[in-house]
Amino acid sequence: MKYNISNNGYYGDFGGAYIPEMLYPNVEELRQNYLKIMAEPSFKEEFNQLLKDYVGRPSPLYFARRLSKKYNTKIYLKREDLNHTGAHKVNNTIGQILMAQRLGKTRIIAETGAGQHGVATATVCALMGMECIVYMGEIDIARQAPNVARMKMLGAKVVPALSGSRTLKDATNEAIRDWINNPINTHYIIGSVVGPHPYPDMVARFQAVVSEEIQWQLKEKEGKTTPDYVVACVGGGSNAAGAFYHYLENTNVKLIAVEAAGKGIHSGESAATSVLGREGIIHGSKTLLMQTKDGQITEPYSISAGLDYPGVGPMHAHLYKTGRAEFISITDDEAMTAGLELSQLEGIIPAIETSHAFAIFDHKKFKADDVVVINLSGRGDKDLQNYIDYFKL
Amino acid sequence: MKYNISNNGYYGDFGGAYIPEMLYPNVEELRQNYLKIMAEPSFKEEFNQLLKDYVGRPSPLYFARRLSKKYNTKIYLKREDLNHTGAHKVNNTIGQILMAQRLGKTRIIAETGAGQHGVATATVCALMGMECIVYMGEIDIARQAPNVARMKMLGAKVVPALSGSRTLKDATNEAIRDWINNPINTHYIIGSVVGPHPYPDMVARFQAVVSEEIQWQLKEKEGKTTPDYVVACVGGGSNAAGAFYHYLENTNVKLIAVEAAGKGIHSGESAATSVLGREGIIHGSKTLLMQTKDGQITEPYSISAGLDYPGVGPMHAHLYKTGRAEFISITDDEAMTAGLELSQLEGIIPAIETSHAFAIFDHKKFKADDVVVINLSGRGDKDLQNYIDYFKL
Amino acid sequence: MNRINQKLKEDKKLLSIYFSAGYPNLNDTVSIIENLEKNGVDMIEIGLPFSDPLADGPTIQASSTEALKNGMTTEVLFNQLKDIRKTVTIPLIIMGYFNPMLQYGVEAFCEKCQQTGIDGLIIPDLPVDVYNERYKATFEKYGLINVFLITPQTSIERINFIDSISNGFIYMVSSASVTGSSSGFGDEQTNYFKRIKNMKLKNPQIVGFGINSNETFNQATLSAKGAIIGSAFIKHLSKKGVNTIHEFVSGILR
Amino acid sequence: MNRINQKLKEDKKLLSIYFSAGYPNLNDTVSIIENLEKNGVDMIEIGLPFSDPLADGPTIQASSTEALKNGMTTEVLFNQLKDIRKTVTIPLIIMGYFNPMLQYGVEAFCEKCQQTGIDGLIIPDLPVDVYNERYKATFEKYGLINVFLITPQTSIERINFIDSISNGFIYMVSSASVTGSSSGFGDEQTNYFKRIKNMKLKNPQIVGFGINSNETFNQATLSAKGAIIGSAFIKHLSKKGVNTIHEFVSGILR
Ligand SMILES: Cc1ncc(COP(=O)(O)O)c(C=O)c1O
Ligand SMILES: Cc1ncc(COP(=O)(O)O)c(C=O)c1O
Repeated sequence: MKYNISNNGYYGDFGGAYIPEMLYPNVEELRQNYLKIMAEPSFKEEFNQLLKDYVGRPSPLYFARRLSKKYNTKIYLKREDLNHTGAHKVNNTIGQILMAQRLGKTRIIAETGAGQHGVATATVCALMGMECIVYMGEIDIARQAPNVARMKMLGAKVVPALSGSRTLKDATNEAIRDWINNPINTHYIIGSVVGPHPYPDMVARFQAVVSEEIQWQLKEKEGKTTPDYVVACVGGGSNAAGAFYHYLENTNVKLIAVEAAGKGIHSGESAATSVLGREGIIHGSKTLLMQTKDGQITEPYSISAGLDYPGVGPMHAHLYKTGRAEFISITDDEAMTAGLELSQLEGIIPAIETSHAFAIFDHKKFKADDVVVINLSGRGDKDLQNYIDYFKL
Repeated sequence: MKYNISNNGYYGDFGGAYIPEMLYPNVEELRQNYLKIMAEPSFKEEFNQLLKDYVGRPSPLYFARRLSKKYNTKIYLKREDLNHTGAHKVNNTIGQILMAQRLGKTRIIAETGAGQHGVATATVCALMGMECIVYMGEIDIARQAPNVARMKMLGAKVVPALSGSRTLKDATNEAIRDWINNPINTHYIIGSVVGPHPYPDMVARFQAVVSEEIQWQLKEKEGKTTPDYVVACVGGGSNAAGAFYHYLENTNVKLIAVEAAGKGIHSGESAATSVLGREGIIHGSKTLLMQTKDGQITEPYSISAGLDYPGVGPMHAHLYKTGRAEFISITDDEAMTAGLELSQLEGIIPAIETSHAFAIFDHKKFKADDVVVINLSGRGDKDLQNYIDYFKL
Repeated sequence: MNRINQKLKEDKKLLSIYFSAGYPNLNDTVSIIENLEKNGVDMIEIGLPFSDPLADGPTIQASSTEALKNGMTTEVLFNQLKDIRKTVTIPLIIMGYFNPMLQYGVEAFCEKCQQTGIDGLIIPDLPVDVYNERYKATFEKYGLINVFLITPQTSIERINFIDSISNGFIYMVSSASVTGSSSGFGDEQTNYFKRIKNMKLKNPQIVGFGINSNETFNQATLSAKGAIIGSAFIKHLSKKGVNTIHEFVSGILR
Repeated sequence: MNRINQKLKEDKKLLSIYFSAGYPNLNDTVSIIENLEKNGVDMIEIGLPFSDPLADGPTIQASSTEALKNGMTTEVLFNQLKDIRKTVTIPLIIMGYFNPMLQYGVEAFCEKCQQTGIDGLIIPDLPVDVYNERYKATFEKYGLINVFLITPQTSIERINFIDSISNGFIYMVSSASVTGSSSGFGDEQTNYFKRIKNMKLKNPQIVGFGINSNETFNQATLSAKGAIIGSAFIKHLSKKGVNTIHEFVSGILR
């Protein structure tokens, strides 16, 4: 069994590029060039240099002493929250802005849910002096106000998506429409391992730095490159893809993907795609998605804007279908509680997206000598008001 | 000329421990032990490990390409904004919490202005499972709301200081009062290079990791360990102390300390201590401070809560008096503009405190081949609302 | 012979109209179709509404959303159309996104189209190569013409490839844009129309996107076989209702 | 002989009262002092207000702030007191933070004290060793007694050192706390008072902090020579005004 992408852009049954002809030249240009460009020494050098000096990589692998004690296992946190801009998202936007430059693009568009990808995109656009337009659902603009403010400070234009559920899915639709309208000078920086091939693979490769680092960091700390478990939350799935990447084909490493169950998997207000989804097409990719019997895409719900998406990337659809990864769904309440617990046990306030990954301990028991790496995908600064309101602090 | 501290706790004429007898046992215990404890291998190891795995050190030294181009000189940014909790403050709180543990203390108090030190203290208290009380001026609580929220998430108690100017100075008074009332079990984690000896020296030593890293990072990038200039903003002066530390006695390296001129040095609403201050005693230390003819401490003003302090640490008083460092005062408006410029040129939104350091280019010309290191002391997430309101973004 | 091919042989410029099935009211579908035919429209694209129509501009998006709210589904549409061939003879094409068809089952969907008297499909997000490899046989088995889009950015090789696997007409998107965005054609468009004409493709071209008036219809059909109007017609429906379709069509064909 | 030393020789428990000069009204200073003496108070600490009184609790802080607002300064205080020795004979001590004295000039300040008839100083933030090294000679030149504090946490060695350089009394802080916080003394305090008594220091001890009633005054002076009341007196002034000082003093000495 092969878990990574095939030459023709599929993970098992999932993936491909189901795009309107208007996008074909852009996507095809990218498909033909992305691997070549990523292999260029000058690209690699610039990418690695920026990751080091600008993003602050390597992000630490931190042994969480008090959390480990509480759950009687060995928990390491991969500190993507310490990246510049506060989440894993920037690994990808650094890569894509360099890609866009090499493709001769001058205008950047992006969608964003939690705003982290929007901020990470606005950031690299400022860094490179490029025009930046970020689409963001109207609801997410309200619930992630700090990130909207950051994008404005960075000189980006934030355009509200007013259709549908007015969240990430709709922001993505708007971004795609913009791209259709601006096929020559514009690069679309997708923020997760979703979208038409080659996006899922390209984004996963940029995020793969996460598991690459985990390998040598774990070697330093535990004398081996492989943990027993890697745990990550899944919205589109980019932080999980990055954390899983180098372990995909090594089945000794168990992979746990954590989805948002919202108010309960079967409450009608959920984003638990693996449980509720069926195969279909969303945003140019064949994958699992939540949809009506009729094939209309369902409006998802999660307290976390970044997991409030009705699909998962095709890699994750494949990992789910093959059983390579275990999928666990976590409710809003469980996530919030886990976020507070991490704050007070380890002094790290996680993004609410990330909090979902920390809520698995009631669902999953680990052995005392299991090495469990949790990808701490982002920090919670953007979510403070939500936490405060929730806990009435 | 010697610029660092003397054996008896003075920088030239400045320093000492002008404290009420009630504080004597605490301060004396610390004075007698701090160097010994800091020299213990187990202390060093734990400190360095936490700085690496938890804080995310080394913080990068980043060559700011677009900024350098604009000002036609070579500007490197020391990225303390990438530290866990978002500023240099945590270097010190990590050190002090380990110190407090070794002194057998179980309860931690702190003052905070911008809230960064409060957050950094609340963070290390969560990490070590210690009780934490943070004093913060009522006005600062209002203008740095995100950091108040963070402290609460981290389980700290935030107590408003209601007297005087209701800012950092008064929070410090309240913290000292608490310490007087709780002399046995409590350690006071001061957040800057202020307060009675040995605090200024202890905090400077914990922050010295900044210039220690700059040395080898610059060696990698420029082939030499010394820049031509080191620039840092000064509230109490801890980030400047850290950035200057290893260069203090090397006068080839020019030091620039940037103070807050508020609405103008002579507007009556300012915190430009070097210009407006005279020798005196504040918070247990002989130093420069803004005061009336009669010796009453003046209520300072700056748009940035972290620079809104009527004194500077004794090291800086000495650097000023001896001319070892050049002091430049920057107004609110200049700082805000510089903060926006850094955001849009380099994709880095600085704390408003830090923005002051980036506003010197209208006051100070550098040569094209000068190597100028600016200490990017903190990120601006806490200040977004202030920026947005100011620029009506 | 498929009605589309027959129609394309007629010696005239063809006017094709798109509308979202189920809009403005769920049961307007049939009467809109009949009305359009009555008023001289040559071909109709029946929009099967989709929740996330990412190639569509605001007008068609809004009408799709409204149609879904009204209760439109694939099943409902086929039901509404089940007797359409008793009254309507012009070519009927279903235009919709791929996911609803996939969920219905592609073969079932095609079979149902055939039974209903649908002549062809336009599926913007079903790429040519996927169609070619996986679905061409099925479409052909049920006598359905699949219509592909080309844009000003489409390369010559690709146009030739699309032409080679097409067997009806080519949907020539007037400019790179979502539906409903352009206002009038400039040199760029007319040059593009000419350029394609000069390629002498085996399939005629029908222009879509940005046609909203007699003028743009005439411009578009100078080089092309016909033109498709979508957003402009839906705007007319929204403002003036189903009973004034003659006004709209005569405005175009004036 | 300094009035303080004379007073300490009297065979009685001494009541000393602290108040913030310039509070409640700027010019109340003299009449408060005269009133206190008239009502049998043995010694007075005249508080020189400071903007940042970090060893004081809320009551004294607030009175300091108010006094500063009223216009109190070092200069004003010395002016108010310039004729005080025409009417008042009990020992007068200025209690204040070091910075205002430093700004006035320590020597000038001491000289002015002598001229005014001030007998001693209590400067909580002037540490013993700094005093000893830098200022002792000046204080002595102007015949001023400097009073040092000890607390329950002060080590025996340090108490002995403080005793050795003191030449009046030792200010025994009742518990580790800022002013105005305690309510009554427990075993801890009384043991501490006894412990110090048993050290048989050369300087008598006067207890301060937390004395607010006849009961706490008696408790404090069981082992000590006297006691100082600050916050309780200021609270009384705030509530009942300057004219009822007799009420307060008689309540304590009842
Ligand atoms: C911190 C954080 N974690 C996770 C996610 C989810 O995205 P993905 O599943 O692509 O990692 C987001 C999305 O915004 C995020 O901000
Ligand atoms: C980011 C930042 N920089 C600078 C300062 C000023 O403090 P210091 O002068 O001690 O570095 C603060 C204080 O809160 C701060 O938060």
